[in-house]
Amino acid sequence: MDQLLSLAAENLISPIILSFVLGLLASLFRSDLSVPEAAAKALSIYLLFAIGFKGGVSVADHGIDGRLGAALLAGIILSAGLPMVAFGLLRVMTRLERLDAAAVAAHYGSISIVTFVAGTSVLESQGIGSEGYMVAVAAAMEAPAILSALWLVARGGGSDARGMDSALLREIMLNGSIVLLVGSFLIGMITGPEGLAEISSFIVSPFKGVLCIFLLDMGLVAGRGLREGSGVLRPGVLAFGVVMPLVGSTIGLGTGLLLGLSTGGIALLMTLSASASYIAVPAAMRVALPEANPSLYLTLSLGVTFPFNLTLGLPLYVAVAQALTGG
Amino acid sequence: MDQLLSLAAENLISPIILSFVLGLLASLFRSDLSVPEAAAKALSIYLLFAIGFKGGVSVADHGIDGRLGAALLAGIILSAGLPMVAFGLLRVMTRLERLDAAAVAAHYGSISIVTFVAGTSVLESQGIGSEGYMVAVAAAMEAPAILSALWLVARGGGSDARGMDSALLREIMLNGSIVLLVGSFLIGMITGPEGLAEISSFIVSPFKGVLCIFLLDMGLVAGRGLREGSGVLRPGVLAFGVVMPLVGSTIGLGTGLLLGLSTGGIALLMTLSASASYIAVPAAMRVALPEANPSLYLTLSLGVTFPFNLTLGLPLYVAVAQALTGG
Amino acid sequence: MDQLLSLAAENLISPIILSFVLGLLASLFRSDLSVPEAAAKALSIYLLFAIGFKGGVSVADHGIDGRLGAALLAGIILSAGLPMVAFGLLRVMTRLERLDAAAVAAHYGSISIVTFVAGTSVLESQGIGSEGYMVAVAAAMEAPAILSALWLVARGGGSDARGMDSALLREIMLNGSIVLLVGSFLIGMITGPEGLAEISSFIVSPFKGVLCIFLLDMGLVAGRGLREGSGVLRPGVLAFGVVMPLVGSTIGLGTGLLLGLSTGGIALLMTLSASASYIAVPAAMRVALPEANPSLYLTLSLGVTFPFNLTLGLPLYVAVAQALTGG
Amino acid sequence: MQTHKAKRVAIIIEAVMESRLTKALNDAGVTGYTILPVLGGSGRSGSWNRAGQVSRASGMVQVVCIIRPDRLDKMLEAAFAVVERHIGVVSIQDCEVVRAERF
Amino acid sequence: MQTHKAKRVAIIIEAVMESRLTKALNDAGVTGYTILPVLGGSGRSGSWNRAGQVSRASGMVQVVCIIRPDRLDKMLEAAFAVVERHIGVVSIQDCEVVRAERF
Amino acid sequence: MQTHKAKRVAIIIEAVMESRLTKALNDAGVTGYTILPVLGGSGRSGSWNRAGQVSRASGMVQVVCIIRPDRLDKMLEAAFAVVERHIGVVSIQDCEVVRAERF
Ligand SMILES: Nc1ncnc2c1ncn2[C@@H]1O[C@H](COP(=O)(O)O)[C@@H](O)[C@H]1O
Ligand SMILES: Nc1ncnc2c1ncn2[C@@H]1O[C@H](COP(=O)(O)O)[C@@H](O)[C@H]1O
Ligand SMILES: Nc1ncnc2c1ncn2[C@@H]1O[C@H](COP(=O)(O)O)[C@@H](O)[C@H]1O
Ligand code: NA
Ligand code: NA
Ligand code: NA
Repeated sequence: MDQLLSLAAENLISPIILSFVLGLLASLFRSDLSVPEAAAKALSIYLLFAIGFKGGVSVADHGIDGRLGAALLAGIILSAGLPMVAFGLLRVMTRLERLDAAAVAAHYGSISIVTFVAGTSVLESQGIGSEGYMVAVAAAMEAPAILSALWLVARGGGSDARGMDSALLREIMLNGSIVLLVGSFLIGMITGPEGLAEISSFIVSPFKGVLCIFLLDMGLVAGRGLREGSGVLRPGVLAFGVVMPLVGSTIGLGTGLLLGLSTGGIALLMTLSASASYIAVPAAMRVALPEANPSLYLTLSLGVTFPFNLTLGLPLYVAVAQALTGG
Repeated sequence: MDQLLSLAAENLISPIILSFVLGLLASLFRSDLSVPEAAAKALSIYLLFAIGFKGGVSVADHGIDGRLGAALLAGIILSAGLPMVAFGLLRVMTRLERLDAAAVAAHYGSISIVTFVAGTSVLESQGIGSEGYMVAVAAAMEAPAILSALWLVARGGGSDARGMDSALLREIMLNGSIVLLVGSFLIGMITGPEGLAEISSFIVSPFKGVLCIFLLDMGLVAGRGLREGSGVLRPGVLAFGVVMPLVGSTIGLGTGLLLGLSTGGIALLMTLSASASYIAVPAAMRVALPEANPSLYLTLSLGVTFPFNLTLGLPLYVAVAQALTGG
Repeated sequence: MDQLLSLAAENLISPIILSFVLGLLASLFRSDLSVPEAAAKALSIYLLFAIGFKGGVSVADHGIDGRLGAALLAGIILSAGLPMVAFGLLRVMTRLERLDAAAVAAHYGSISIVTFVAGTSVLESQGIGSEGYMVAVAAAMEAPAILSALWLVARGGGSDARGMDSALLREIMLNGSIVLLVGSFLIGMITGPEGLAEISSFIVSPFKGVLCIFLLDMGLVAGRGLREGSGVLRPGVLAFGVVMPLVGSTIGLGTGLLLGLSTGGIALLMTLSASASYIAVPAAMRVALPEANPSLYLTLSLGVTFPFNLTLGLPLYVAVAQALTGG
Repeated sequence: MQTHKAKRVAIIIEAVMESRLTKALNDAGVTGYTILPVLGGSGRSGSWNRAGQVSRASGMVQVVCIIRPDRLDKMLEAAFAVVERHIGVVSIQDCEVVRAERF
Repeated sequence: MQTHKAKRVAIIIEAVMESRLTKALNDAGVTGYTILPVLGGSGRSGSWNRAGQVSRASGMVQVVCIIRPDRLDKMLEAAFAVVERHIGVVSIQDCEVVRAERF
Repeated sequence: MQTHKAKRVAIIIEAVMESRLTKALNDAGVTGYTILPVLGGSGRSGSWNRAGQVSRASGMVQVVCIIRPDRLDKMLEAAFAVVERHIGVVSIQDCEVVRAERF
């Protein structure tokens, strides 16, 4: 417990988290500080490329672990299954209609890659290693949750869902972040440590600093989301935004133990299960479930769960993973 | 004198200044070279974050100097007082009307953070240290000048000033660059040298190179300003753009000696006093004094005083500070 | 031959080329992955600044080679002459009309600076040096080809060419990339190795990584070009896009041997001669020859010749240069 | 200068729907349109602005289409099939064009 | 398709005044509008373009507002109170909309 | 509010031609116009979008010009001399402005 608290404290005073808090406060106090959209998108391309590449190099370095296939499959099952859990919780904890509940549930089955990136950087600063292929697991977890949510809506019998067409399916499977993550993972695997040596002063050394600026922007956006969307956050909904990551990470923990992952791998799988999408899934929901309320799922995922995971969740998941694996 | 000249020469052939000159020439010769707005804004966020953070770390490192409070107060008084001096000079040297003169005066009480950044980089390359909290002084000097200018207009009895309302006051105090500068200063103070170690390959090593590209863009913008606004630069106005930084830096020098700052600190306070705002103040003037001529104050501040300070002013201020402190 | 193959293989599995391939595949499969326009432009400013600066420093370091003047002149003649060769080839190999053939020819006389940058990075990773002033030669080769193409059209007697007016001439000569390349070359020459030391952790260490992201974007753009413009690629036209770089590089090879350039210098001159413009020349063609079909020249230059040079051309040119100079 | 009557239809729609709208327009034989960026706005579904978006995904765009009056109805129907259940606004104006054969 | 008459008001105004204008519109009961970016322009106060700006601060934006004809005057008054002393242009056009109840 | 009749001319044109067009407008005595960004479009010369461009060079912009009706013809002639051989679209609409003396 003491260790957990000091870990949390250490995490909270890192430049990365403080940059996020700065952004959050700036927008809650309605400062006009803002990061241009193009710059934010460029930063996210950098982060995806770097994290994917490093994951691939690590796989090239340590050889493909026999558990890679199992881990990918587990990720897909988690992503497809967590929305059912989330949907159940939402029906119990909130008065959301089926459509809105399903849309929210989709976000919690899928993942937030930035939370994942922040998790790797917490592990790294504590010298805890993890499986390089967790990046591929992250990619695998992006999409299945969307299908589950659409199935939840369809099962409800409403004609509300525009449903899935082949164009949407292609958009989801080939959305930019999946392609970039998987692509750079493969490049890292192919070029290996030599490739990394060539570009490490671009993708390794400045990584944490870039993450600071990116999280500053995330804080600004989350704060704006909270300011404008706070009306939708009735107590039950708000509570869900904190309870669900705890539930999700527990399920992730069990899965990680089953798979026999390393301490770091388990912490990351917990992080992925706990995190909620705020890019790929909202876009898909606008197309497939246009009647669902976007400010509900965006505020919840970005304004509540993301900050929770970043500040309190990450150190918790790492500590629990360490305690249970003795790592 | 010899030392001054060689210092100026050295300053003039640094990549930083030459990049500015390249931008200036490119736009004077009407090349279509341009830095995208989003990229320029991203670069300025980087510079503000880095300079604030490093200032905070330096304070964390050396402990808070007893003079911090006094220096902040002095900064506020300088920012509020310099517009009076500028206004007096303008009434003597030019035929500007009260409204335009007050608007111009506001710019010279406030500061240009890029000039400050360039100043720190000149100090650094000569191995001269300075108080880390000068960054906070810079932030403190951004806004008071605006209030002074509005008071000058109101005193004139015209109904020209829309004046200050609470929305404008909040916008000025919470404008993006103040918030980012103060915020990253605090983050630097909290995380200290350890925090710096984590992100120094992002905010320290590439700093000068980024500054080159940023100043290239500043040169392009200044050149365009000169090309389009040169019509407003009657001889008296032009002379003011060079005389005022000399007057301002002298007042800054006196204040710095009074405060007992280090050689570097004095040079930076001179730089701040000499520099003129071209972001925060113009925006505030458009809201509060819409009838004042924007191309007058922008051309003067950006097209005349900024280049003057960057090329000739900085080495002068450093040399004078060294001569008077024996530093 | 063996050496050539292994060189090609090594080139093909570098992170740089694989990033390009990733972009190409992503857009061929219609992923929505995209690099914001502002970010892509910022990256290209970085690359031009870095490559120009390093070229200038290298000249400052090794002294101006007596061959500089001759090399510049040769570059101008190549740029002016290659369009004649290209035009002749096009009339033989394709059924393009004079106007379209001339417009395409202009692109092949001029150069692609990104291909040049990729060439320098291949040389570097093989430890082959080259003349720093090749950057200046690249700049000199940008524009003359445009004049040749307009002359080809005018000679045809059609009234189709709007022709060259002084505004267009100024735009071509002072276009952003020429100004930035030449300007940073001069800054590098003036500030020399000391200047480089100041900013090398910005322009040297992360260079290859930045190039990866930039080529990812180039791949995306080339792929989109291919997808939308593939209709214009009749077999003859397509063949021209591969034959012309081979012809051009051979002429560049001869010129380089005549000039007595180093192995690396010859490889770069071959690369310049083989490469086709896709920024400066298309813009000029839209103004001067608006009736020529833009999707023809853009698809050919960006979708065919650029990928060819990047993947197969570069290792070939380097190997040939090595073989013939014993380098 | 000789001008001809035409209609100018402006559709403000979520960016995620852009490709579906232009596909529907193409399918209805409308091959001329222009897409303009939108910075922000306000409507029944609240206000938003680009700075508040995590990614472009949830922003909006404006699709402007100049069309011969007699083809208006077919175009509106095609557009509405896409826009109907989404937030967005469709407005129609008279305009004149110079080269009528192009529309 | 059944359409209804409406007015389309376009206001080109300095970006620093954007939030003040939209606040005034909201206060006057106008809650539907769209904000478009502006790259540059020219008028009595000279010409400018985005590339010539140090920051967004001194750029301009266009606020477009579709409104029922009977609410036009009230809206124009609210807008003018803000725009009056600033550089900028207000233009009004007829237009038609499909779902009248929204405006 | 008292308004005056005017014309609103919108010209969609290649970005490389922008400075030539505004120069021609200035030469014809038209000093008021606004330039709007364009993200993409489709026409007889095919479809394009900004993401598919290597550089801004080959993109398009929209030049909007509000003008007194009696000055329309002169303006259109000046514009056409530039636009004629280039891809692009010119449309003209009625509009009303408040301060007529400005146009
Ligand atoms: N009356 C209006 N005038 C102009 N734009 C509008 C209007 N109403 C809605 N919009 C635009 O359409 C978007 C969605 O509107 P709504 O579906 O009403 O939320 C808004 O964010 C605005 O950009
Ligand atoms: N006649 C006009 N047509 C279109 N836009 C205009 C016109 N006059 C002014 N503008 C726009 O309004 C801005 C300010 O105009 P002004 O207040 O006349 O300087 C200009 O920069 C243009 O963007
Ligand atoms: N009917 C139309 N409505 C709106 N914009 C159009 C139309 N036709 C063409 N455009 C625009 O003008 C550009 C060039 O058109 P075109 O010359 O027909 O290829 C297109 O890319 C569109 O942006
Ligand atoms: Na999850
Ligand atoms: Na000052
Ligand atoms: Na060439």
